[in-house]
Amino acid sequence: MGDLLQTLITVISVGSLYALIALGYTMVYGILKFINFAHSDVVVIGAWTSFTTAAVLLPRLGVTPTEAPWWAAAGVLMLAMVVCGLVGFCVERFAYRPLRGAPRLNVLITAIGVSLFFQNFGQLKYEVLKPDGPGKPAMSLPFGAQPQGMPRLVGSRALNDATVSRGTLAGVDGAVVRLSEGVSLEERRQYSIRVTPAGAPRAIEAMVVAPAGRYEPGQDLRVGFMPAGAAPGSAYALVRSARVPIQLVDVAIVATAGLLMVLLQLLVYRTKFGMAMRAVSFNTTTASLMGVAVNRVISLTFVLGTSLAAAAGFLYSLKYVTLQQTAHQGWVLLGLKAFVAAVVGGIGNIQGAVLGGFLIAFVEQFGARYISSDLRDVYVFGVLILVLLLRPTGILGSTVREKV
Amino acid sequence: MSRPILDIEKIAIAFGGLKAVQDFTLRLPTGGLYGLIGPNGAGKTTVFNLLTGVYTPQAGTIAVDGTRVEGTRPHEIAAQGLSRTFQNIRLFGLLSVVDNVMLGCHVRGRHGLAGTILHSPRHVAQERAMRRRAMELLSLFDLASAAGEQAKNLSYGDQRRVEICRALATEPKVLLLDEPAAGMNPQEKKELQALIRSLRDRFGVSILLIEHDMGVVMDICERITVLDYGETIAEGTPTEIQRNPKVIEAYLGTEAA
Amino acid sequence: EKKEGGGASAGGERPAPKAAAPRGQTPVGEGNTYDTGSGPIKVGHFGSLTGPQATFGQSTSQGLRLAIEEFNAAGGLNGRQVALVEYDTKGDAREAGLVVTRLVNSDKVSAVLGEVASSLSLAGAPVAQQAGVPMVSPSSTNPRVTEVGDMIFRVCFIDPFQGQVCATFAKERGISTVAILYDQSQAYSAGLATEFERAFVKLGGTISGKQTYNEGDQDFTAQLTAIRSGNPGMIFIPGYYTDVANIAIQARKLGVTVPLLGGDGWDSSKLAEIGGTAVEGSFYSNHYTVDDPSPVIQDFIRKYRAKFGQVPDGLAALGYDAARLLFEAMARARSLHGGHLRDAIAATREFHGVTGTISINDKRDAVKPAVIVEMKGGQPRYVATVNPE
Amino acid sequence: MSPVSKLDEQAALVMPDRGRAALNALVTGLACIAAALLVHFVVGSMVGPFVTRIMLDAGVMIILAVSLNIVNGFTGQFSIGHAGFMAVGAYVAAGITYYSSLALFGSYQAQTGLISVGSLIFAASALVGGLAAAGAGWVVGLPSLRLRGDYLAIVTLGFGEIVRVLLQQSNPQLFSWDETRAASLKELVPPPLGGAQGFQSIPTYTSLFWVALFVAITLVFCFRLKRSSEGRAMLSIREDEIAAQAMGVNITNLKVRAFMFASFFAGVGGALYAHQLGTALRPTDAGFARSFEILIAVVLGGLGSISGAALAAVLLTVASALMIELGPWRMVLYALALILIMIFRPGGLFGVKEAWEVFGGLWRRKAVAR
Amino acid sequence: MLDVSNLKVSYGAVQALHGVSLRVEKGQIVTLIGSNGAGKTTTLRAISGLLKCSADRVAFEGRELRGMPPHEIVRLGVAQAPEGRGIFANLSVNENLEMGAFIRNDVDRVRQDKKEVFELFPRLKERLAQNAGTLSGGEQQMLAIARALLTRPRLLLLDEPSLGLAPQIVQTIFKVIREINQAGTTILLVEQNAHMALKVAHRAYVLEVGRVAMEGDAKELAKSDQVRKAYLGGH
Ligand SMILES: Nc1ncnc2c1ncn2[C@@H]1O[C@H](COP(=O)(O)OP(=O)(O)OP(=O)(O)O)[C@@H](O)[C@H]1O
Ligand SMILES: Nc1ncnc2c1ncn2[C@@H]1O[C@H](COP(=O)(O)OP(=O)(O)OP(=O)(O)O)[C@@H](O)[C@H]1O
Ligand SMILES: [Mg+2]
Ligand SMILES: [Mg+2]
Repeated sequence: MGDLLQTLITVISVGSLYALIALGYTMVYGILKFINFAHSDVVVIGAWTSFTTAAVLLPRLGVTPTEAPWWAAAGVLMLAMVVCGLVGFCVERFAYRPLRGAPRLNVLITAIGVSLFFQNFGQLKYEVLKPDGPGKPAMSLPFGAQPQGMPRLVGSRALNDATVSRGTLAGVDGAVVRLSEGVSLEERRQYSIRVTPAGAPRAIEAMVVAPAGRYEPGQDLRVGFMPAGAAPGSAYALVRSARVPIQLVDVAIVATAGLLMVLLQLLVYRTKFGMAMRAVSFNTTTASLMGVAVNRVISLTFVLGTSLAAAAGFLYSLKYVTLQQTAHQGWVLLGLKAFVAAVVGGIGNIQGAVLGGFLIAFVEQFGARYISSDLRDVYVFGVLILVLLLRPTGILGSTVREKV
Repeated sequence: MSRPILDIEKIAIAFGGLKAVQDFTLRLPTGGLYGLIGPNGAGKTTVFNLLTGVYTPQAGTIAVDGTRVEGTRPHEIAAQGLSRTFQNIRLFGLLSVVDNVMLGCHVRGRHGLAGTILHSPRHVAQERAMRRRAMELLSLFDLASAAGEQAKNLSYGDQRRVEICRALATEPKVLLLDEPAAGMNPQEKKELQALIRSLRDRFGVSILLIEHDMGVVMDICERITVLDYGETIAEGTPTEIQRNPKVIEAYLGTEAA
Repeated sequence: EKKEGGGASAGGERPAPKAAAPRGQTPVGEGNTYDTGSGPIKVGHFGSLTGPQATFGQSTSQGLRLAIEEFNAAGGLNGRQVALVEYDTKGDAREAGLVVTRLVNSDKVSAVLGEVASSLSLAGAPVAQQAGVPMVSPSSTNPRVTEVGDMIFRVCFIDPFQGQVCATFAKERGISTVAILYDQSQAYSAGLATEFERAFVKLGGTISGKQTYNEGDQDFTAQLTAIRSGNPGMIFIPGYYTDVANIAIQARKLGVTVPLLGGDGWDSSKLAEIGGTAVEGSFYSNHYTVDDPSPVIQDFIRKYRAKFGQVPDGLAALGYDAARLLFEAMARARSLHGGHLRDAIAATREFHGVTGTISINDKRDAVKPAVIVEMKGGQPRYVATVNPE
Repeated sequence: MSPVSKLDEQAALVMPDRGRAALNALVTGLACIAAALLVHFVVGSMVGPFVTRIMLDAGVMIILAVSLNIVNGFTGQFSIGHAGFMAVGAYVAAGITYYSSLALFGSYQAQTGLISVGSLIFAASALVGGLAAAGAGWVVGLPSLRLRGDYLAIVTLGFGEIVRVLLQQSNPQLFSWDETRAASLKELVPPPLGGAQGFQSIPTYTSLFWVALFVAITLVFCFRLKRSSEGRAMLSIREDEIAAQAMGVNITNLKVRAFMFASFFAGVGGALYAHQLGTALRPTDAGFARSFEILIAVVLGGLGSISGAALAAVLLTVASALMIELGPWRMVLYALALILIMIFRPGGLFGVKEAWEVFGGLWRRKAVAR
Repeated sequence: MLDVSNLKVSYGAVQALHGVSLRVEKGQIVTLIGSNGAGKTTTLRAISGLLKCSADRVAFEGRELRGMPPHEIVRLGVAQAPEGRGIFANLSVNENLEMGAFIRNDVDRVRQDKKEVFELFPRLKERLAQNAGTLSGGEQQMLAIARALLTRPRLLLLDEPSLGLAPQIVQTIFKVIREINQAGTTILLVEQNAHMALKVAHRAYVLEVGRVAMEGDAKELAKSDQVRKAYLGGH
């Protein structure tokens, strides 16, 4: 039961990410009828922009990333969205627009070209910021071939953790602490201790590695490590993690993604711009005869799609912390699965993309958990093929037959 | 009278709630040249689509020269001897004109992979025969000089004629023409009329024709069926049709010639 | 020389320069590289400088560049400088075959260094072998690599050894059940997982569950929840540090507190940087430890940091060692002929590298100890040394 | 009666001499072999191993690109999973030669001599690999009956990825005949093709002769197909499916056939690749990165143009081999070049035409005049 | 109102128009006739800004249209019902009509105009929720004209509005053309059906292979032998 819930939580959070990325594929496909294979690379740019902002820019502004207030995170997200929007605009303007009206396969190849360009351009080295003194590595900007760890802008704690005891440290000896209160540690539960060293703005968390059992006051308790600054007298809280933890990051992801999706939905179905977008997607020439500024609509669609991708990149890096280099298989697979989601939902259809995102996440996670993790990608592509065979244009795709 | 070459008995189809064609019945005798008219959206093209297997009739039967074809696939129907042109020209635009017509011959050929790749005698002979026949047909339509041209580069009127050529290349028993005169000016229409008439004599095909130009229809058709809202509202000779008040009301209008 | 097969291959019937039977012995002096005795000595490197595995190739490249720089600064080989000819494989086996062909046949390098990934080394090795040019792989741990022929060497230990080391360590810690989580798309990971399992079962341990992931997977919740229900005493994760850091974080979030155990793929300063407290208390086997006071190691770390602004990872260290071992052999070799150089490399004993003291055995593999380190306070700390039997 | 004689009557009139036609078939076959021998011995002796290697790569690429052209160029379907078929052929063929070499010769070393038992096994295994791939092509071709355009493309892409994952699941390779004989069923099913570790030590039989021979066969096949009634029917599907059907073209049958032809040659290409010196097969060979490479060659050559696809395959192989020296910049430049070519030469090298149709309409005039 | 002078258009190497000049006065119906491929459609597309062209002048109410993107030309009051109808196949009939009113913000007037359009084409009202792509050819033609009307243009460009329509509808359409003209919309009409076109039009231009061959009062032209022979079927 716990496992089931856990897997469901993952499905929802991963599904939101897939959905966000799938939206970009779907919008571009809807309007220009081609698969924008470079879309996943925009996700990468979004993630790396977020990283650069958070790890390089914030400290220079005097904000410690791990203690950043929520608006700093929002700022990072905004910046990433703006940068990627710009990238999307340029790509459309300089790579795709000259090909308007060319055979679709050509545009597809161009998209592959753009994708290869981003992947490989990102691997060239830019040592823009020199090492900050010995021991500090040079920052590679904007990407780099070396993986990086994303600063944790959102605390890595679960909402449903329970504080089981509070007090002051009676003693610290390396990675062994003495608590002022007695505690019982249950089997197979994770405990961590949050210590606030005097003068520190925020608690530091360390994992308890002591075996389960009853610990009397004054008895030694082993923890993973105790950072400098923790001294006898520091306040602590002993936290027991939930069996099915609901991570703050996941909540942030679902909330942000949900908000963006609702906004997009409103934009497309409730505004004139949305109407223009749909008209352009059906017939560009006629749309222009109706007074629609076609190029502007297409540009804006790209900008929208890429900024959603940026948001996905940002959220993704918050969740998974590791930022792989630009050509890494992880990004490619992420893009591919999101793309599959868009197709399964019915490419060109906005609700379809969201539905597909969750469906793919569901199949992937439950398959990996309850069947076997070996064939994880097979489930995804298997579902793709199955859905297409049953409904050749995806679940919500419109099935218009050509009139003869 | 002998058995009709095309025997359509009460076919029907509905799209969702829309009854596009209902109880459509028509018997086309061998060598006949019949017309099908009716207001826009009456279901004329849909009848052609039902006959050629693009849509499957939800009721009724279709027999070509005694063989039932309803429910079979389009290429099988073509092989049975039913061929058509399209309301919006559907040529193979990037292929040459002669290739377009040779493609019509395809259905009458026999093809084996080994023969094709190894250039077996039968294959070589067949290829030559197809080319020769295609060129003969094109010459008949004064199109021989355009044989090497890509089909999409031809003018509209020429494209229409290539379409007819291609349909004839399948050696059809029945030829279905969907608005062949659309987009032509009166002069061109006159030429087309003569051409259609000659088809029957030269190729022995029977023809069913959809056309909005009453000049053309009344002039060349022996009998005419009128559709409105998917239903047959009249059937008869051109003169009868022209006088039929129902037809005048639904279709011809008062000013019709 | 025994004929064990022949040369109907790339060149077809045209007699290849030296169509040696890969497993046979290439006679001394019959390599196709001729020592001109002057001008720079060309050494080739093929590695994935771009593509999915760019991280590895670039680290290796930096390591061996440092070695070359040092060697040249110290006067080179009797005054002759070493020139590096480096080609990118994009992490693609076909490309690897092509660039090695180019290195040994067109560029006429004296020796080839590379690849990190065993499958790419396996693509390049037959080409080098056929051309009679020695090849030293810095970090391909698949036993098959050096079996390609007598020209192929390596400076790292092999999977069975490392698997054995990890299994023994786990057993000695009193762990009886271990779960394995490995990257099924990586030869390295899959190989090590197999060897560990074999060794651990042989020692009487049980494997409570075997889960896999693919290169590029970022979400391991499903596998970890499955592992959690098996209740193992340790989790063996023979993967690369980027994945491991993620796995550790997710494991901790799921309340999996048992120590994690891994191999040399973990070795990078990024492990602690990314993994943070989640990797605390985990163990891995490695070629060396950063906290080893040995001057060779500390010297290397200092110079590497000064040059590249990074803490060297295991691949950089192996690249460095591979190049240095090669130069040391060059100095001993009668000439730079493929055969002579091969003999010199094969005769390497007790070479003091950053990654341990290396001797080349008759299978052309490096015999060297492994160390076990523990992550403590964000640093790998020395725990034990395991010597090959 | 009728002024236009029907097809059958005409066919009877122009039936060529049987003997001459048989001779034609024989001459074609011999010409292929002669060309291959020429390339092998004459060209092969003039160039070094590096150039030889490029020629082999280019040859394999020609086979892949020209065969993909049958699906994407002729029938206008949209396959981007060609590498999946290639991998099927490669693994099947490699599995056969490798294990049969272990069984027959006790070693995986290739036998010497242009014609030996080993090389005959190799030729046979290449064909079997091709057939296996064709079988896969049949399976993948079936959805093409229901799916249009991009959706089909996505299914083929999914197919490639599935092949990749399944290959990863294969058992570890066995390295001697004794080991193989002693292997338990669990070690043999799924087949011992190396899994993620890759399939190595494949006997190196691929030589200029075999590559040139198969290139010749592929080209002859494709040209004759394109110039035949069947080929025209395929082209008509590309142009307009509905009209094609109405003209009596069995489009379902032809689409599936196109897939099978294409994947057969892809499988053969894979077999040639597998038996090259310095090949270690990996599951990623089935992935879409490789599929895209082939697709790029086809589009660059001009969809439907056989000579275009072949020329583009050669150009791409040579260019990428020459660009090795540029290091990491190479892929950046390649990407830029790709974008620019698509913008400034959208029809590819020759558009839908063949090289000679572009360079002077001589041939075409002759064809029409007949 | 519309003043085109020396308009030249090329498709790649093929020159379709070799210097066409024409004028449309406010309140008039001007028709452009000519055989297939004469360049009628090309002329309209060039005016609407859909094609790159060179010309001495393409002016609407004194404003130069060349170089202006199509959507701005529409906003000036030049609407076109294009050849091939250009309906949005996946939108419903109603949504197609809405698109016609895209540039308008006067919601109430739009509603009123829609009603009027339905009076002209009752068939459209019956098919309101149907996917426009499944309409019959004639229905699509009606939709295209209706949609163009909803732009409330001052100059309406119609490209073969009677193509493929039943005789009765053809009559209706020409009646409608006259009506909207009388209501104040200037019309440039391209037609194959020269009989009808010349009947409703004030002025006419005859296009032959990209050049204006004849021009003048519509009624007069209809009487000329040349036109009768070439375009009216030589009655
Ligand atoms: N696939 C379809 N789905 C839904 N409705 C359809 C479909 N095909 C045709 N219809 C409807 O069926 C009716 C008949 O269409 P059809 O094309 O047969 O008319 P038609 O008589 O050929 O008219 P026209 O003379 O204008 O070409 C129309 O109302 C059309 O909207
Ligand atoms: N997209 C195009 N590419 C190349 N040539 C074209 C294109 N469109 C039209 N043409 C050519 O330009 C010329 C004028 O075409 P246009 O469509 O303007 O004729 P039209 O007078 O409207 O004829 P119709 O009555 O058949 O509609 C023709 O010769 C035609 O072949
Ligand atoms: Mg119709
Ligand atoms: Mg026109």
